[in-house]
Amino acid sequence: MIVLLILIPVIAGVFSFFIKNSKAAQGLALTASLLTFLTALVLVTTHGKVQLEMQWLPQMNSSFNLSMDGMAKMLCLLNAVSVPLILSSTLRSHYKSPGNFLGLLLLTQAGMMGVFLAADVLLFYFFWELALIPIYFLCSQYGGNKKIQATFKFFVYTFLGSLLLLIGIIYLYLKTPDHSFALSSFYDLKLSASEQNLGFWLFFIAFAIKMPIFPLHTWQPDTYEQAPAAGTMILSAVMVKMGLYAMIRYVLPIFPQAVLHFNHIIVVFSVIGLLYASFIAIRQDDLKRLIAYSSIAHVGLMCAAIFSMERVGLQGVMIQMFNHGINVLGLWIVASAIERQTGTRKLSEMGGLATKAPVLATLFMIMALANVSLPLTNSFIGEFLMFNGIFRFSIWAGVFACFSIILVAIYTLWAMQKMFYGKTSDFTANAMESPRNTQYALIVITIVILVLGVYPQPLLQLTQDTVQTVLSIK
Amino acid sequence: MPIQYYIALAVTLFSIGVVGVLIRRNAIIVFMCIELMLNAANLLLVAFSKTHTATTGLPLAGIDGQIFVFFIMVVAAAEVSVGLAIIVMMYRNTHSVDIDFLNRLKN
Amino acid sequence: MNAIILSAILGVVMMLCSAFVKNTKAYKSIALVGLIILLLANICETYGHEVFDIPTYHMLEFDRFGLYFNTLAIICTILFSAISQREIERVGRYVGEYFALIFFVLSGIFILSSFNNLLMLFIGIEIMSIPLYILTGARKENLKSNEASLKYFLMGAFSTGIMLMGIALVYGGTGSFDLTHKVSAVVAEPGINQPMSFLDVAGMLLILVAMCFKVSAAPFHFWAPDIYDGSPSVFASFMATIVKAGAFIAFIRLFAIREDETSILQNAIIGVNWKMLFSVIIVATLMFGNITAIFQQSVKRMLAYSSVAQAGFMLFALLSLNDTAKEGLLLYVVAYSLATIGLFAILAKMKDYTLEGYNGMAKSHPTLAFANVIFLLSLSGIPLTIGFFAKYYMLMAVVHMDGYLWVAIVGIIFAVISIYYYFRVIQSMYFKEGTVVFKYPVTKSFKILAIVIALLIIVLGAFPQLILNFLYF
Amino acid sequence: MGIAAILFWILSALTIFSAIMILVSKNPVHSVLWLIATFFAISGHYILLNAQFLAIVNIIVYAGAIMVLFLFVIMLMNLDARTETRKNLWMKLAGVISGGMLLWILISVVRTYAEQTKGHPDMAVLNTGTIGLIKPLGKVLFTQYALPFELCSILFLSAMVGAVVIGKKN
Amino acid sequence: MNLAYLVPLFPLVGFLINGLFRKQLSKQAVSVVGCGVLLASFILSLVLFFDIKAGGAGVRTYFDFINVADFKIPFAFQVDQLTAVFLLIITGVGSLIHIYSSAYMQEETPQHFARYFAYLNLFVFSMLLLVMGANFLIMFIGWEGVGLCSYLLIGYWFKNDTFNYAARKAFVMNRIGDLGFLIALFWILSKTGTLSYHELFTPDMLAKFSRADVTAITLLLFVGATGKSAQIPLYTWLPDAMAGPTPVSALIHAATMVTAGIYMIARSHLLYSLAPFTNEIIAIIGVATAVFAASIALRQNDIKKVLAYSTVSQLGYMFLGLGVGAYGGAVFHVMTHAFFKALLFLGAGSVIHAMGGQQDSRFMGGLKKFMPVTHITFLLACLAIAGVPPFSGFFSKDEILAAAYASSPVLYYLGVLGALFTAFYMFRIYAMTFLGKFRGTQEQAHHLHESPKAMTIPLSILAVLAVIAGFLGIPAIFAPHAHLLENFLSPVFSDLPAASETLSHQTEWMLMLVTTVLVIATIIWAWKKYADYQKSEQQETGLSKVLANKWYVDEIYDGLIVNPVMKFSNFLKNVIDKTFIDGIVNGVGRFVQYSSRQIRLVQSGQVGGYILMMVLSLVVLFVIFWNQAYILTFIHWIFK
Repeated sequence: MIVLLILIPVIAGVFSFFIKNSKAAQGLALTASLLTFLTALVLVTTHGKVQLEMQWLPQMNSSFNLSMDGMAKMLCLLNAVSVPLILSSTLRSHYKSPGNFLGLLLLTQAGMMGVFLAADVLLFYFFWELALIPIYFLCSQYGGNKKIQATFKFFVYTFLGSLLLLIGIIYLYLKTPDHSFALSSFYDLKLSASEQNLGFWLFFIAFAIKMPIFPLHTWQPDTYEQAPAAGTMILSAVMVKMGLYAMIRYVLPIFPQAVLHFNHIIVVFSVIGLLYASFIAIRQDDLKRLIAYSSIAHVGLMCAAIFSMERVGLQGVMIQMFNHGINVLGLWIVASAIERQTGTRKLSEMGGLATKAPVLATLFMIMALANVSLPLTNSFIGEFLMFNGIFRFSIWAGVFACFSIILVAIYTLWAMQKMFYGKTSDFTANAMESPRNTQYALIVITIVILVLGVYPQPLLQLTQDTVQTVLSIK
Repeated sequence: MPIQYYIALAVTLFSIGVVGVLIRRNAIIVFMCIELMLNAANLLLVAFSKTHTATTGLPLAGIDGQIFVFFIMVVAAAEVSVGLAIIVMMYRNTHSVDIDFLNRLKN
Repeated sequence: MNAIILSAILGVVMMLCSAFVKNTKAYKSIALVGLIILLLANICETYGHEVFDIPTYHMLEFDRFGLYFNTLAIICTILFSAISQREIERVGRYVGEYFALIFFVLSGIFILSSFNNLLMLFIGIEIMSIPLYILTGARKENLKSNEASLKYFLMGAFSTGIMLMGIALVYGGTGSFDLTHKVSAVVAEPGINQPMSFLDVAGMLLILVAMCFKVSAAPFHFWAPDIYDGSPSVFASFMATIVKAGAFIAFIRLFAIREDETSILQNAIIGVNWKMLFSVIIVATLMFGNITAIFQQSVKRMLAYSSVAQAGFMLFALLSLNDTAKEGLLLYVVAYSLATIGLFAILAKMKDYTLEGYNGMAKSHPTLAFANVIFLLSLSGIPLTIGFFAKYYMLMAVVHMDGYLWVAIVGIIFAVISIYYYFRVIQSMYFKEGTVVFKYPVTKSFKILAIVIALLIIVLGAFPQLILNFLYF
Repeated sequence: MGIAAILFWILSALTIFSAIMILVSKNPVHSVLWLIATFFAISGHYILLNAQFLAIVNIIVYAGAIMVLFLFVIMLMNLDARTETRKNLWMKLAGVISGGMLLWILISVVRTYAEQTKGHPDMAVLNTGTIGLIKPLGKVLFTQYALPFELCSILFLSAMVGAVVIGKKN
Repeated sequence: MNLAYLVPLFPLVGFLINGLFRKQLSKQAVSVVGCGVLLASFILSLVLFFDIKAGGAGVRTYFDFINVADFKIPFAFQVDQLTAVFLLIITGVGSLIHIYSSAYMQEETPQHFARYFAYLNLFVFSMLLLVMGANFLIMFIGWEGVGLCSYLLIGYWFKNDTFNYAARKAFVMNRIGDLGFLIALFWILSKTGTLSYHELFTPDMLAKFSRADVTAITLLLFVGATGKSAQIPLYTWLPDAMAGPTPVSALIHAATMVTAGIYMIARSHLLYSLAPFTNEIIAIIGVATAVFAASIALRQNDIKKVLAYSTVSQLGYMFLGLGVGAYGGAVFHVMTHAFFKALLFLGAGSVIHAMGGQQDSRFMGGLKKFMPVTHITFLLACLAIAGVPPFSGFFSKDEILAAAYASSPVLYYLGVLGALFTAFYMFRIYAMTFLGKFRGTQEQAHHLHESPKAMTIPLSILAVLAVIAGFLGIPAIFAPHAHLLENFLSPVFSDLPAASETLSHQTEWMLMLVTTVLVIATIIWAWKKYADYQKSEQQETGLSKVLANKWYVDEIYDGLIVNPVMKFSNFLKNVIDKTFIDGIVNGVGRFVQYSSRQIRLVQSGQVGGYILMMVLSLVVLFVIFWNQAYILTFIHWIFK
């Protein structure tokens, strides 16, 4: 059952390459993604760990080992939810050779599924890279004017990270007593302080680039700006979570001492990044870049909370991973809908859309509020817990991190005001209400935002076991 | 004769060969200097073969060195045939054997 | 032994064919059949069935590793000749001779994969090199081809000189050409950690330089780009892949057998080992190969530099010299050869070798573009291609040694840089508009072969065990 | 200093002198002749070392066959001092300096080696021994070294094929 | 008590109905729903009030909001006396304002009309959460919720960018306060692990705080309060918030939301009782705001601006009360203020309605005869706010001032000064609006009319309340059953230490007398001065200009905070991010390309050159090999 999560998108993706007809390709992709979603739903609701172990590379002691604990369940669900939403929201957009486009999208999904599910480090690395390739092609083929350079920067950046990760993995693999890639034997490693420090940085940089954390972030705004709508969505809604996921799954349990040794500096950097990105977002005129920096800020917060090593903070990160994915997905859907309607991404050229597209305005308002993590939206719980964790870790870090809530309000509302309020401009004068499919996707997101904002307990409970495991190893 | 002298002589010849390769432009002479390098190696091998006979005291101890020299000569002959053929082919096309003009392929 | 002699015989057969068979189309079929026979003979030998039983006096030692390497080399050659047969025919009139020379080269490679004596190393290298000088110059009216041939010859001969000097010095230091049976002339008392004599050290250094030249390791790589660029694409492909692999096997073999002496060199005056030297060479090779490749506009020349860069990775095996390294080298040979053969095969069909020539290939020839992508991904070491496992083994071999992690890190930095030029081709093919002009017709069977190689890369990328298992069973 | 030693020094001086003359001669034909002279001097060394067979082979094969081939090619191309181009001074200087550095390095190897073996230096025995004669050499060559000997035939075959491919007019 | 959850639920339902079906519902339906849910809430609140009066206070837990191992925050309501009072104010005044709005907003299209009511209902819901929450987190939910609704309603007319700007300013300013609030919550959590009042406000838990903790927490909470309740230094949003529809100003920016800070401090009075330093700060800030805002109001002409500054000023009094420990007095003032300020705003709204949107009192005048009901009720409210006995403001303000006097006479004197200012500006604006001759355009004069019933009835009700509400807190010197409200609230505040010194009756009489006399004198002066106001083109100078420009506080803030932040952001965006960090990243790429161009020159094509390189490399390799011990040390040093 668990392997279906990977298999369905792979098969559908490969098939989709051979379909020329746009409608048929969309139908196939949508069906496949819904099937994946159903599978994910069934798996998420089953109790306890779901596992699968198959032989793969016996000589290397690496097996095709998938396992699903709380965190994996949650992220798989996110992944499985995102793709149908993305598909349905971009249903009307016209791409040349849609079969390829959708195929790449589905392959990306499969790769990310694998990342979340892998319980074998080599397998994890495999999927980690595999998720990268289709998204690279997707973004370089269908993006904006500077797509090739921007995407390539992204690719090189992450590839550098993943190769460092590879060295780290090999390094640890050779330290395991039985030379095994099983996650459990990595957990059982007894490493000396210097080994931990080395391994820690090798792993950390790889994940930090993916997340991305402050000085390593510059690929992100460019890529988000240039990538096609669906690419951006999948990148920021799910792929960014890969870094966070891996940080929790690998860095914290494997290098506990190194984490305790370095977490001060990392928290400081994350908080700097959080404020830094927020400040930059204030002056962004490009809607996509604004969302990108906002996303960097949120991720910085999550990273800080991870490295606070506080139970509460980690729990916050857990649900925030899901929530941020959902919210940012919503923001991107709106952004792309607006871009399609008005042909511009510049905030200074928009205005007055609330009269033209009241439904979109209302829905975006809710997304925006979730972005500023207003209580009773989903991200409030996460941020509250995370701030709390950071605060327990260090009062000053907590205080500075909290400053972001002011900044996020400034830029989010600024964007809201510039887009929807005021008078219409030349660009927005002929704008219309967003199409139905976009609205449906947004409504689903809105419902998730509100429901989880009021009753986050299911998600919290789902991920409790992971937090328990991660912290108990310390 | 102490072997050092022979080694010194051989490496000197070898270096002269190398210098020749470096400072001459005529492909044939460059090739000749390479032959000189080979001969330096030959001389050294023979000298060593005699040393080994002396140190080990066995009657046939150093003979492999001399056999090797023989093989070097054989191979050198084959190499020369091919090399000269190539040089001639080049000359036929460009009417020059100047290696400094070989710069169509670069960067 | 089977393979060496049989390939020599096959070479003669091809020679005779060119004299007696008038139909040039038949040559390639004969060659393919010959190669398959060669393969079978080699496999027979691997499992203990020797056809030719000749006393070698320990000059050749056939071990599993060497024989298996032969098998892989033959398989690669089969793929090579299958996919590039038409281009070989187009090089010049002497098709039979070309195949004969290829067989002779193979026989040299087989000697190199089993030598145990410096004499055999020398002869093997020469047997391998001399036919290549000719193949390089096969396009006789082409000035570039001539130039490449002469350059290659002069430099090759020079490196032979250096190697011979090295062998002479080693002989002076050890008193023997045998790699395994050493009678030291310098230090009378035999001991476990017997230090090398200085003559030996200097000699090994010179041999190292000559071998570096053969595998195109920096700073002795300068010939490679020019020669690959100047020679006919098919032969460049052969030289850059199978021949280079053969040189590598010789290199590894030489130092693996002498490892005990070279690695624990506890001399009073020279207190450190060879690894340092290897590291320097590796870093230099990676640097020259990768950084120079970035600027190339011609894909062919880029591939030449890439072959230098890949040699840098293969040298990791030399640095570590453990079992992982050997397995890795096999994988690397396969990965690198498959990908490069494929790339060169498609390149050879094209009119314009520059990057612009590739523009828009995804539109006009999606299958070939897809195959190219797989080849390039494999070269850059992306998972699910065999190239990943090749790099992975190499890195693992180096990480396994204490104190050389930095080499691995330098290696991956250059691997990232290599992405730049490999992906430029992908970008040309997929993201840029243009029309691809082929000089020679692209047949269906050619496409199928390209796809087969690409799929092979993927399958092996998922299950590298398919290769390695044969090393042990 | 015995007669052998005196001969050694004279031959060495001759070898090096004629080797240098190869480089400095402007006329390629002169270079060839100086090279032949060098080979003769080296053959003298061989005789001094009691490697008579090699001495003869050296003269026959190298000085006789190979060098004649060279001479032949040079004459075929009609190369003489007038057609001979010279590298510029800097390149020459660079060549000499790097060659000198190589020499220096290799000599330093010799010196270290000499230090290492101080007290009991290895001697190349002059004028004695029978290993250089045809009989023992032949025996070894056709027993122990039969395999490489045979393999050399491959080399020759390929050289032959090569010469044909390259040399034949289209 | 069992029905407590229904109180906020009704407005929520109203919000959902009005919000989701805004296209389908007619205006009547919308106003029925909007007002109906509020009335229902009000009735329930009344029921609750009596329930509590009978001793039914308690906590109801509904579900686990956040439950993570050792970290539990339930979704729970706590209803006690304090809550009950606020419930009544919110739902009561809220209902009246809803009714008023249904007439006031008639000119809007149905869709926007529904949007208005949805926002308003949402606001009431949030406010109810704020006061009913059984822990700080629920309070925070409401706290942010009301901020949001305030934002939405200020920017209700979203086509006007100035209004949007004001809305955003309000939200951001509130957020600054929320930051303090939030940090305080984290502080509390990290010390005690709970946010529930009934767990937190126990001696055991409170003992976990050190003195520094308490001071920090209380100060931070107070920062939150300054944001929400518009105190120095975060008050500037409130005057700008007048951009919203006038009923909104009445409900949110006068009667309810802005008193959230007072509620919060009153709720956590036990903490504050442990932090005397904070109390001093609160008192000082309170009185400073009271005087400062009042001084600005002296020279404002916009009728709503005057009322806004007046609100700020009155809130300052409440904080003064809190600071000096008169929690009952503060709550009392909240209540009376809610009545009279809502009345004032609604009256102003009525005037503006009649004037067709004109808010500048310089262009009004003489409206007395056109709008009798509005006039009367406005006058009553003015008397109430000015503190003329026996109107409600008198009693509540007096109670605070008396407590201030007991604490420190300086606070008292300043308080009285503020009261005099209040009297002056209120009657100035009253006089300018209702007395004298009409100074508007001809067209406006034609349209002048009394407002419809739906507006005047709430006015009347509020006027009655403004007049009589004071008797709920009548001091002991007047009546036997004094301090009704405080007695009712006493269970909440009973755990406070008794006031150290109480004023003697004599002093109290004297203080009252002095204040009353001064206030009446001021009123007469203002009446005289502005009864026959004429427009003059004369530029204002000196202090009066400074006052008219609000002490230039907005400009100072812009110069000191907003612009530097924007500049800093630009700097980060352009210099640090684009040039520096991205520059480094791209620079690495460019460097590689550059070195590629250079290194490839080595590949000269000359065989001689290649061989030269080989020989040199050979030499270098030898040298390296011979000296590698040093090199290795160097490399290890680099990679260590």
